Amino acid sequence: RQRNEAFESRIDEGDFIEAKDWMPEHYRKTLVRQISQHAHSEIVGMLPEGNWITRAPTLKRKAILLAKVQDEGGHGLYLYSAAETLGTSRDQMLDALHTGKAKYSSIFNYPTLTWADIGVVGWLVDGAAIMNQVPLCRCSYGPYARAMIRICREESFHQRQGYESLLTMMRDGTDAQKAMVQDAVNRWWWPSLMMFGPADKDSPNSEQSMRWGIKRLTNDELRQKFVDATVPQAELLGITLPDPDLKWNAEREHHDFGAIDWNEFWRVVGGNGPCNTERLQARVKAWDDGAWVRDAALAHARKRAPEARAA
Amino acid sequence: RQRNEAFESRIDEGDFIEAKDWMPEHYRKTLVRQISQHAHSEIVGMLPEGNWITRAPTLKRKAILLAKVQDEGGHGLYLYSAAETLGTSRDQMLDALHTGKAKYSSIFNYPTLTWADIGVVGWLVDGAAIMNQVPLCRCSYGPYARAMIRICREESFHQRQGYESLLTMMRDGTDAQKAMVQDAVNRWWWPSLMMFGPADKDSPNSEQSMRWGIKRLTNDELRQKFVDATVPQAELLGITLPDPDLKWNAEREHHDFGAIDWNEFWRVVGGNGPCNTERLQARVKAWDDGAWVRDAALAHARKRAPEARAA
Amino acid sequence: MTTPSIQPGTRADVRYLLRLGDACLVLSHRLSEWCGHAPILEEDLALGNIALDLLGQARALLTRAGQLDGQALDEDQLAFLREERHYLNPVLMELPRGDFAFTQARNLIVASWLLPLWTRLQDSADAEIAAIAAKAVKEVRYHQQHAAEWVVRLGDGSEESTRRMKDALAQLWPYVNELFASDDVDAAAEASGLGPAWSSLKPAWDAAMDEVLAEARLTRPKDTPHVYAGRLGVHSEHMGHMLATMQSLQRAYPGGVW
Amino acid sequence: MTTPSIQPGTRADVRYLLRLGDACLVLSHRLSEWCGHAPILEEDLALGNIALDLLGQARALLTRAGQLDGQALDEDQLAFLREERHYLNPVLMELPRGDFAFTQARNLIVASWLLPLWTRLQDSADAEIAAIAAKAVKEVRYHQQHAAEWVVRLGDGSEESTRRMKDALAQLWPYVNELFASDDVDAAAEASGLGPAWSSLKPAWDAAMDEVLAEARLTRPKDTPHVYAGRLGVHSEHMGHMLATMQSLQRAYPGGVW
Repeated sequence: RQRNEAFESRIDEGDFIEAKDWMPEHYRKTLVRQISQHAHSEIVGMLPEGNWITRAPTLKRKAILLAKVQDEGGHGLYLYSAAETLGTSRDQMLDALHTGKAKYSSIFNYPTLTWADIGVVGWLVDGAAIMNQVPLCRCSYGPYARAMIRICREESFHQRQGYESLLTMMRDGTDAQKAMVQDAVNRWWWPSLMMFGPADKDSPNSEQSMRWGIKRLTNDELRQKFVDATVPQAELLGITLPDPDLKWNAEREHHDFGAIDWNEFWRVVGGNGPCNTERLQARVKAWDDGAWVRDAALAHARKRAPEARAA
Repeated sequence: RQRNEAFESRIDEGDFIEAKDWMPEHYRKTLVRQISQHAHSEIVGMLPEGNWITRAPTLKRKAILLAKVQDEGGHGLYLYSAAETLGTSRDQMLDALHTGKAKYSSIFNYPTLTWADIGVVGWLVDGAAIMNQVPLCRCSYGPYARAMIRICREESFHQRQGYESLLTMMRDGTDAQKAMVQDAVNRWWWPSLMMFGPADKDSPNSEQSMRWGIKRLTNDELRQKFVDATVPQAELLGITLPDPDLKWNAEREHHDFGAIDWNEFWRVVGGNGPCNTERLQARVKAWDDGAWVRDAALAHARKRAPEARAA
Repeated sequence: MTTPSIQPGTRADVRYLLRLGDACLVLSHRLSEWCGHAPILEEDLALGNIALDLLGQARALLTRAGQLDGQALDEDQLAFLREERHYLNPVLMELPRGDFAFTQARNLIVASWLLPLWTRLQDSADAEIAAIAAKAVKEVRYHQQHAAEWVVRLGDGSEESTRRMKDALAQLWPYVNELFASDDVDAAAEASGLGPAWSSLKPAWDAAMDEVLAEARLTRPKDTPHVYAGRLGVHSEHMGHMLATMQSLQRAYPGGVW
Repeated sequence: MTTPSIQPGTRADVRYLLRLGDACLVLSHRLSEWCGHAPILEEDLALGNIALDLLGQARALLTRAGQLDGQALDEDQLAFLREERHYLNPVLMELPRGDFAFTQARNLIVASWLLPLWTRLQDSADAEIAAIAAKAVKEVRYHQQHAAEWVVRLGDGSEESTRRMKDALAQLWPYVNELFASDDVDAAAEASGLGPAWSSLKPAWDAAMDEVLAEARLTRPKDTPHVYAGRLGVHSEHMGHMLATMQSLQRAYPGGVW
């Protein structure tokens, strides 16, 4: 009880909690769930973008995309490390992913169907992710906060690159390219809005997380911020966001927007999006196909260990 | 001895030997080797052409190619059946193929690198095959002779289709298409000439086969016939055969042609052509990957047999 | 800037025919990938034969769609020069060929759908389509029988084949409901007498599938809520890779004569 | 009729640089196929990193080749708009990615060849190439070490990994001798001081390979007589499929700005 009070007061003072510090079990569990889910999202997120590396239209774009997907793998690596400081191993976390116990961001259950999707994922999906993640740079758990600072820096770089690639196509590209960009925006807009999670009234777990500084703004607040930030970018691009109800509300000083299809949201979260099965299978297959490699590395280390000692 | 004399005199009279007839062991063995090698050539030959089905440039050409490759599978089927009449099972023959004991035509160890290769394979490779095979329609073993009649009919159809597709490209196509055809001819010409086997002086086994009517013209005779038939076709196409020594010899009333690279011939026959390993691996993989299917079909038949009996 | 991609118009009848034509074209492509790689030589021939029949059906349908569209687009322009977004086959057809169980299970699902569809199209108000259907219905009847035999053989075969067949059905099932989805394209075809609404094919399909599954001692998987939208031009990630292969020559040799 | 394919000239120096540039480009492509599918996350990163380095080397080399060629062809025209016949990488690079043993064994073979090659190119008479080499040599040294570690680990690991590594080497070996084949392109580069004849790299390569194979307790496969001719533009059947994928956007969207 005393430890708990000390913990709470450190939180209140805005101190970072570190790995060796005492923390309530619920705090630890919530963090492991959130960080590992975030790590899983990074590595599952490599798949829809990786899908286009071999078809990138120029060598420059190929290099940018390859580097981006590699960064995502790197984010996965820091995040698994951050979660490991809380006493759960990477293998345990991966096992939870592979058996369907752990979640990853539902946005990656949508397919990337054209090259323009790559730009739009950078612009909208990374944009929404940053909106969600920037507050976490001030989160109460030190290792997570530090990982997020690095991740957010890289993500905004990705977002700018995605937007720039769309701008190039919309300004200098052919009609077919412009149509491709508009089509990609049409498909990704609503799923991007869903990335902020259910409406506040349907999100009962948020309060405790807010209290602990694991979460700092509500889903609906973040979603509104995202819409407000994105609308002028869309105008600059010259594309139409696929929502007839989207308009500036001078009174609220925010954009109003149409109703989100929460049925779709819950369906995809529940495992029935267009790519849920394929994404999970791709991860499980990579893991299973790689088992002999991991086994061999262990076998080799065991063989060579005595040599090292004898030397 | 008496049976042997009767057999020989039937051969001399031009009678067909049938499956139930007595025949010398050497005759049987030679036939099984030759027919199964021919059957293997048909099914291995599906691979280089099959390589282009998914990339055929028009639906008509796709249909023609698909039907052609299917015909080759059909030829394989008749030929295995013809060989089975001699007491060797298809599984035994396939095992000999998969373990490298049986050969198939070396020509299929060259890759099909462009769409024009498909036309050129039809024109030159099927052309050479027909030249080799037409005499076999009068071969002494009845089941083989009858299979060859049907096969030769289909092969000449394929050859005409191949030639016609080249003619279309050379007459009405773009410069890039014409260059593609010439390039394919450059690569396939010499290997096609090698299809008739080593020079007569290096082909000691032929005599007995000639005697039995399993073979009816020598390698060099067939090769000369092929060259003489092909040169005017090449002229009509407007392509150059890649042999500076190729010219009409008015005295011989045949075309002279340059020296064949017998080192290459023996290297490819010996297993070191560009695709030997891949072709065999593709066949072995199809067979191994299909083992569970064949097992399941047997298991099902066993399960259902009692039902059928009880019914 | 011009693009060499062509784009058919939005007439409902053209879209209705492209949905079916593309379904045949794309499944034919997947089946042709088996060529030379089947578990037994007889199946190299059978799968090639089915691929060839479907290709013939696709050619007839694309040709007819091109005529109705009024831009004088021929079968090859439609087959090779559209952007992915304008191919209208259900997603089911474009899934990678999978193993032999997957291939046969998909063939059963598709042939059990094409059979009542072609049967009804024999009465199409479009005489061309009715004539195409008269030939196709015979072909598809054989496809359905052939696939059914394999589904029974593998479903009630060895332990491994049963497991593979169950996996195949589980993989395929989420893509089935698209085959029976309705919309205005569909409704217009029904109204004009061009062809049946796809939803009306469901009872015949259910009956055919249930019969085969019972014979194979397999349980029908549960229906899933997501409806794929290939018929609206929204495909899976597999489609782009397939088209890159399929279109490669037409794209690389513009103006070519083949 | 025009074709959108471009064709570099036949200058020996351009061909010498394209051989190397295409080698880097094509191997980079094959390595990038691992992205998201590696056995451990660290290898997703490492293979991606190597792919990225090779891509950078390819870009520099293609750019320089385009300058020397004199047709003002840029890296993208050279990378995406040639016909297969005009790609000059050795066939080894284009073989499908295979399993992880195949990938690491090929990486070792290639990096052990690129390392002495880039080392020598630091002294190229072409100052641009010398500058590219100075950067590349550091990258390739890391690639060689990384691959060597895996070849040792897998070669002297479990029974399965040893078998797979032996199979990989047996598969790859017939393609190795092309890396040391000589011709007039090669001789011209040596004579002009542009770069070494490939045959001169053999002793360094042999020494590096033998060291790693000994450490991995693996036997060096026997040399084979056929010499592939990718460097002359004669590829394997894999190349066309790879190019269909790689070129698909540039081919389908002519005039596109990316």
